[in-house]
Amino acid sequence: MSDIIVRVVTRLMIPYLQLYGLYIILYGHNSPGGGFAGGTVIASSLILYVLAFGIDDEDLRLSPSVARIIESCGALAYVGIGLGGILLGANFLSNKAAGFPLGIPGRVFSGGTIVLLTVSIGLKVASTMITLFTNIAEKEGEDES
Amino acid sequence: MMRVALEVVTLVVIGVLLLMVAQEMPSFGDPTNPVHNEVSRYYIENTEEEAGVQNVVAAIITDYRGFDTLGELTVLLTAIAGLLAVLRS
Amino acid sequence: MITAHIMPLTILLPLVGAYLILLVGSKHRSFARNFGLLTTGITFAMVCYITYLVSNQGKMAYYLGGWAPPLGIELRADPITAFLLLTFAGVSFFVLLFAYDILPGEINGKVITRYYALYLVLLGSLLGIVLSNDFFNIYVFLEISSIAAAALVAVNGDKLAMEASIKYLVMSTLGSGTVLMGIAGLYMVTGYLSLDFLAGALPQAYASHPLTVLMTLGMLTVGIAVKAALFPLHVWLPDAHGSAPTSSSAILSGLVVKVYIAVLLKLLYRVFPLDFLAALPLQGSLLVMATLGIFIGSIMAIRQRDIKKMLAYSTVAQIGYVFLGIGLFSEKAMLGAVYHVFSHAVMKSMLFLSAGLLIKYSGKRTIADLSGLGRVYPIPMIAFSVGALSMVGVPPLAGFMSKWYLGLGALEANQLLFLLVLLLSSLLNGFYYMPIVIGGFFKKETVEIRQEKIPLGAQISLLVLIAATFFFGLFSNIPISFLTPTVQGIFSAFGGGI
Amino acid sequence: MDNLFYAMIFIIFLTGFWIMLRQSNLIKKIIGMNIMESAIFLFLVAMGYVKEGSAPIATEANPGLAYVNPLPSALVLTGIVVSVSVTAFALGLTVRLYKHYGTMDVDEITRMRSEEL
Amino acid sequence: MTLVHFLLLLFLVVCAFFVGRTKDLISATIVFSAYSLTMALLWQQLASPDVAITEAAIGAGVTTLLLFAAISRTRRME
Repeated sequence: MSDIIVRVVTRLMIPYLQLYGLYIILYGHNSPGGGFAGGTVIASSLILYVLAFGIDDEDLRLSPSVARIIESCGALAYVGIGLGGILLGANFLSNKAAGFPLGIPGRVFSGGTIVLLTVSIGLKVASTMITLFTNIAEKEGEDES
Repeated sequence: MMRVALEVVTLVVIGVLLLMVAQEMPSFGDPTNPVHNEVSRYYIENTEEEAGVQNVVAAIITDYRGFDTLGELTVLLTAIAGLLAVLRS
Repeated sequence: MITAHIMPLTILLPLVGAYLILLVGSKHRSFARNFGLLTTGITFAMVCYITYLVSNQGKMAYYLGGWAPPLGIELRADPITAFLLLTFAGVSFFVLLFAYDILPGEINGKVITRYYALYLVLLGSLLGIVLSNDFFNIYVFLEISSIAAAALVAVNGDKLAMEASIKYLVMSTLGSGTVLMGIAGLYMVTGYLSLDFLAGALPQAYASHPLTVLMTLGMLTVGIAVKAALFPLHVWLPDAHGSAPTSSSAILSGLVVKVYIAVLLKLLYRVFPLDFLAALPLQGSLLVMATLGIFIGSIMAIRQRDIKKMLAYSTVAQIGYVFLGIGLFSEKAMLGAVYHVFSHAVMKSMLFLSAGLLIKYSGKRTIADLSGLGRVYPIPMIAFSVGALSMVGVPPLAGFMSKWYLGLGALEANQLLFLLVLLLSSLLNGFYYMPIVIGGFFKKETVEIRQEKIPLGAQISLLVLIAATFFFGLFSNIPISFLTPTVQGIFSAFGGGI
Repeated sequence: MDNLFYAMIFIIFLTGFWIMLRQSNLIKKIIGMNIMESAIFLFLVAMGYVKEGSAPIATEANPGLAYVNPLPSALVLTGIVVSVSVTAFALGLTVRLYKHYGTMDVDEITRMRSEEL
Repeated sequence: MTLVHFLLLLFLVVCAFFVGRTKDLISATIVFSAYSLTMALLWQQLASPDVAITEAAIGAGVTTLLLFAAISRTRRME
């Protein structure tokens, strides 16, 4: 794991991977992609980083408490946006019926709640995948989160 | 040995039955299949107007059938909670 | 506002509770305990309100996202659904009340918050399965319930429990894979996922693709039978339910197995027309498997020396009764099956909870070592005895009423053989339950018994469950008259049954 | 002849099913589970296909050609995430079991357990 | 059904069989990864790019990583 080539290439690749992941999330409603694929790409860039720079190094990892907060908040944000539909007088998870502005199809911020929901899915999936990987891969899980 | 033979026979029987069923299924790629009914046409025709996005699949997972996606996020959370509970216990 | 949106909010409440418990983190154990109990309590109250609304309105429907059925997902409540919801929310509330002080002694303190989160997710998924009227949505909730249930078995950290858990997970994934294949097949020939639309499009689909429809029916039935532990496919159940922590065993045996039966009920009585089912060998095979399950489950239970294993095998037998009621295809038998889902949920959770207490105080899991505990700990032993008598089918208890209706159903369907099955199996039940009850009160102690005070929450929940067993045995006419119109509706729609 | 597609999907499905049921190694079982589930997903996507159809995205439209059915794709997206969650949880259990028993073979674990009792 | 479909499906069947036969878990995982990528290609051919991207990221990426992680903590041979 101390191969210099691996480290340099990883350092070069990670920004592009993350940019690509963000693109997949933000353009998921207008082109192929979406929260799941984009979140996973971002997660795999971070997993790559951890793999290249030492899996047992605690400082490199996404801290468990941060991961926990992102995971729960992603799901809570999804429910919250859904409840927004109820507060605006329509049904749970309503979009147009609740009066969210749809915008022009093809733009990044179009589709009312769709883009917000996709972002919350992407965040949650990214942190979940990282947590799953680090917990299965690490030697001993003793840290209390 | 008997057991292996029995398994192979069972698998082959199920396989042959499934192949017979496959022969009878609506033919592959035919636009007149029952799957391509008014529901899928509705999604394709009205997504841009009703959900304001161009990708119909994205509109289905987050708008028309958003509740499934909530279930899916819950599955991920359950997997994490279960995994940590198992690994930390 | 609450009234209009009560159904999605009821499913969401436990899920959001679980998210919040996970957000707060595993350091705040007392928060998780109190908040979890509070959430299930409110869920129970909301379910009571749904039942009240259903008893006034007859039926409720809710379109998620405002999209009507063929496009979106629909939630639906009718009297049978409401009755099942009441069972699930009520029993899980009292199990959690029981666990309030017991659980911290049973599992590692580090995982308590996660245990509560998993428990709430499981409850939410059970409510979701019962309420949902969309087949794929049911599948998603099925998967949530199987992961959460497997995690609740393994949470102990005990290696036996972990082995049972992975077996359970593998079997239940096989089951849900088969179910998904069935759902895909149904979608292929009809083009719908909503149950009502499926039912409407099915006759035409059967005319053009009969083999495909038969294959999907077979796959769905087999998949659900694996998950519900119908007789030859029950191998995973005794280990999983026998080695889990007390409150997990209670909810798994009492509720989780039943929810798959709820799916089967939806499938058989809402999607596939009865006259179509009657023409297939499905009825015969369901009845044969149910009967075999009743007898073999009971015989295996007699042979067990470990009390939790014995209760787990008894569940296999009791699932047989429910499948018997479903397979008889008659009005009274159906009532009996639904009523047995309820009464078995109450009885079996009571048995598991009291057995858990007795094991905790005697320190032994074998049946012979429970002798004399009733004199030291009357409440758990009385709860165990009431549950056991109700299982055997002694008259004023809830278990008797469900067997009574099953028997009436057998008469109605002219299947007198099954009356004999019911009588014989009650005798068998007596064989393995009665020695424990008699020994518990009248024999001398064989082990040293710890003198401890039973926590208040555990006492209350056992007393409530005892009271429920008596109440629903004596006043069974209340739920029966609530359920009858719906059941009659199902059968009259197809020319008065078979 | 076109339905050979479905027939081959069923073969993959049965192979996955067989691996999951018969292989005693837990990792193998888990891979088998993934194979089985992705065969089901392929079945779903295949039934929504239209010959020479284009993807259900407005910008990819081919004039004069039909779109494929978008609903199975949406269901499959959900299904894939569900199956990765089950995989992760099962792998966690496997790792713990290996720590306790020193093996990932279910038959061997059952044998060791019955010897202990 | 075109020739491309047929060849990809055939490859999938071969991969699935190989996973069942091999004793080496690492090679089983690699074959599974190839299986997932082929699946992604096939989904692209069936005009479902969303599913293809997700399968490539999740099925071939994360699932394989998880399997490798689990094998690295246990052992390689069956």
